[in-house]
Amino acid sequence: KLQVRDVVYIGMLMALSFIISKFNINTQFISIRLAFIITVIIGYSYGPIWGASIAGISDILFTFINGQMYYPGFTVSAVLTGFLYGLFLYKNKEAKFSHIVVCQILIVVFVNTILNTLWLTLLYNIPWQTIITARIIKQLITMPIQIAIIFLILRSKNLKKLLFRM
Amino acid sequence: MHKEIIFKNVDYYYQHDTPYEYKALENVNLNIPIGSFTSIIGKTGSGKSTLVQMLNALIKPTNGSIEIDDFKINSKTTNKNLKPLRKKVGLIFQFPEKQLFADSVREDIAFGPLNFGMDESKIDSVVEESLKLVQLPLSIMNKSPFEISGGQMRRVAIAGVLAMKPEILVLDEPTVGLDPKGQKFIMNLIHKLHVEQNMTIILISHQMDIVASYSENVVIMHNGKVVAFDTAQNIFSNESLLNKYDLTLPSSIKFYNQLIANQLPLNESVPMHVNQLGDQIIKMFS
Amino acid sequence: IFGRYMPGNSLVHNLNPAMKILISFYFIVIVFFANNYLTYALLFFLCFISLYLSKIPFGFFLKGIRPLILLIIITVLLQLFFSAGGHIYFSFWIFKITSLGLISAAYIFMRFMLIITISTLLTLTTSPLAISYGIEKILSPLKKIHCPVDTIALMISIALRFVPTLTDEATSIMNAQRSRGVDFGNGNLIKRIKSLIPLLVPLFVSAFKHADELSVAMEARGYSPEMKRTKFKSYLIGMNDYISMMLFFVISLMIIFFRN
Amino acid sequence: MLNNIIEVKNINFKYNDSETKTINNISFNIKAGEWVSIIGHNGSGKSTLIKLLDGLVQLDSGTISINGDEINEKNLNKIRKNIGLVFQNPDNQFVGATVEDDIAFGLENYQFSRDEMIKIIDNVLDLVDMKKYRKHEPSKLSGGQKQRIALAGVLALNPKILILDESTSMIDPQGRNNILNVIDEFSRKSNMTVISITHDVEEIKLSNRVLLLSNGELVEDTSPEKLFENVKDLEEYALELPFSAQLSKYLIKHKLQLPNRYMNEGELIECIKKLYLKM
Repeated sequence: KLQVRDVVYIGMLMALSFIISKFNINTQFISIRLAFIITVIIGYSYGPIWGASIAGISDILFTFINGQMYYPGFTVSAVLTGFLYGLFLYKNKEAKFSHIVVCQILIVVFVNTILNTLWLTLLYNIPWQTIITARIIKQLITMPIQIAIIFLILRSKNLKKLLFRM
Repeated sequence: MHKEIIFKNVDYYYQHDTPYEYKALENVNLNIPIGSFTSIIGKTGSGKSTLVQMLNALIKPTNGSIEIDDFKINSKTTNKNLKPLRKKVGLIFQFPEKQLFADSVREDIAFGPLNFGMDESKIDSVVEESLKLVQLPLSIMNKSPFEISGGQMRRVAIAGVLAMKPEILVLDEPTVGLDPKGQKFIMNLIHKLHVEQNMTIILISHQMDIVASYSENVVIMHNGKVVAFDTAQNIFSNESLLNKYDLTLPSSIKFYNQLIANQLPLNESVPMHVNQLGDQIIKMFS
Repeated sequence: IFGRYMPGNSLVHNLNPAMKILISFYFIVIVFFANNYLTYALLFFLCFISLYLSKIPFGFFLKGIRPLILLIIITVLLQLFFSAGGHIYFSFWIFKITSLGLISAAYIFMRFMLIITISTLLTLTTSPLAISYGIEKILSPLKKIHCPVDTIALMISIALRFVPTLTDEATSIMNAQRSRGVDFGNGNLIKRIKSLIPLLVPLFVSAFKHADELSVAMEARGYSPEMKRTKFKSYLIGMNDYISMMLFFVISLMIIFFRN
Repeated sequence: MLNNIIEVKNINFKYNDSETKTINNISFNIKAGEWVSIIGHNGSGKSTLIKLLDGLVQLDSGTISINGDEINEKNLNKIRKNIGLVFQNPDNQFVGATVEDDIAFGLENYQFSRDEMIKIIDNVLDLVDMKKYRKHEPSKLSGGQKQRIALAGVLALNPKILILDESTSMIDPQGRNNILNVIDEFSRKSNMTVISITHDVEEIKLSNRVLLLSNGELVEDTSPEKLFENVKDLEEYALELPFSAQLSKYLIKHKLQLPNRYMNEGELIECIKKLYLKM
């Protein structure tokens, strides 16, 4: 079902996710990770299965290549995020605002808040109570920004022409 | 006020202080006169691009300094307050069309001037002026820069730099990948800017015919060092120097040398382009 | 330089990459089973042997983990101040250093060091290419359920092949926009996001242009995603692989046995 | 009598989003072992034409036969094995993460065994003089070197036809000469047909024949010498006159009694010399 072009595109998007993660915005209070844009694009273009697989593989591959500390829990989170973006956004031409919001809320609640907090408590051996408030506040700030970015990408004619060539 | 761009004992190391350290420039001393047309030649990897990027403090010398007017760039130069320098020195990179990003051609050309604090009210006239310089129709202004042809994209990108009204224009292989007509157009444009606006031109090129026809001075770089700096006439008269650094002669001089080898009495200085050679031949017959 | 691979010809370098990745995974999991000094000591023993056999200079290794030091310090401090219990050594405002806090800080420090050491060792001794080969091998049983493993492997190798190219391009686009007056990494949040547009748009455009042309070139070279292909790359599984696997397995059994 | 390795009969092609035909009723034959240059300005249909020859886009009407086989959906694999394509941008055809992986890519597609691959890779790396770069990554090579690897990658399959799509336009002069020499030698030795899209007169001078395209039509089918002599507005076809032609044009304009035909550099020198001795 995949054309040669799709194979190359997905490979190229993986490379892009590696590159743009170098331009993450880190301010004193929050950091915005840009690579989710790639997960959105893959989810939109190729659906939940590809979204989940590529997100998981990228996580493992790039963590090892960068020599960061590898923890399998975060791979699970990445897979789930990729799956959810694919599920909600796959070929979703209208890109309804409500779809994007529901999708992002699910990701924020289940993946970023519940799962990732769980991984952190396991990894750092600290009670979840100590970090949960800070994490929720951080999510509340980044969520609208992420929603805005997804909305912009899926709705701007020019950006869509540039980002989605399939 | 200096009349020259001065490189003083400039060294540059990539990845300084790491196991991958590698020396890209070594003890470069160079005085490029303001108002001149200077070309830099040398093999791939000789340090040409590194050298010109320093003119905009995009990379800073590991040792030594560069002076342009009142600006002094050395290893301690911070990224603050570079805007006046970057406005003064316009850089046109290889394949400049790669820098296009805006929704419309107009917006893209206006991007630089706006960043340098130009008045909104003046923007329209500046954009129009730049488009005229690169001979594109004004109707192109509202098109997306991604919907025009490759040659037009390159011209729009160049217009985007010219719109900043630089006093010094630095070009890294501006004609690569264009057909001969497109190449001639770009070179004539640069020549015109040099002659009519007295713009200082610093050009990196592999094409010896172009270098010989247009430049006043030539710099030869080899393994990160400046190995020769002289007038174009003197550089191209010195065949052994060019051979030493694997550089070819311009066609006009190659042909001239063949005529000399055939004992034809062309006793003047080496011709820098075809018309000069033609004139010499005609003179020989008169 | 992309990634932090350090070329070499040691026993660890020459292990089969798939095996090396699996062993690292396995190691990270067993780290979580350690819960007393003896079990930690066993794991450190394993790490030191691997490090020694890799012939990576210790200084270089330390440089490799330098970026992670801040993370370690924060974690240790968190432990120190927030896991209360036992004897109180020191107290100031809401901070208390307790005996239990000290112990759990020590454990967490060791856990981190272990995971970091093994991840770093994997990175330093395995080229990105070998890592992608390893992942492909690990996934290959999935072929039985019609998962297109070969296609995924090709995607990964295209990704790795283009990371350096796109990195160079990102640098040159940034330089071009800087000379047009962009200040990257300055100003408030909105300004920063905005300053990324002149970088990201050209980067994507260029990446997709590469992709379009590359896909034509690949088709011209006879590629199609569904076809059968032979393989040029090959890594054997040798005696050393079996021995290291056994070593890790035995130590993990000992850990299960000695943990509280 | 040589066989026609390529036969193109009345082909037409139009892109979906375009209003005019990109290829308008073109016919020509190419004999085995010929070196043919295709020239024309941007958008004249050159690149589309070679994509059609390799079956990378499908014809609207007409037929193309490669080595006796008419291109259809079923024999694409066979057709493509006969044709090696080298494109303009060396970065956009490098698939493998190292030099040897890249050359292996094509071989893997045609299911060569690992042992065969090792032998072939050795040979072609020798051919393009890149043996010591075997394990290098593309990002550490110059444009010219990458292009040599691209060439090695297609020569590895021993194609009957080599197509160059402005393959030398983005690399420096030394790199260009290097590549052209390799191709010249290889094509003579193995009677390989070469088709090259180019703006470069030096490259055109290497060919036996020039096809000139304009707006999707084949407007000239001639020799390089005749091209430089007869075609008035070469610049319109994105070409520059060879240096000797530029010079003689200038000399004739200034009333020097030179014959009004194309001469290469040697001929022009002889001519000027004779003229001078007569004086």
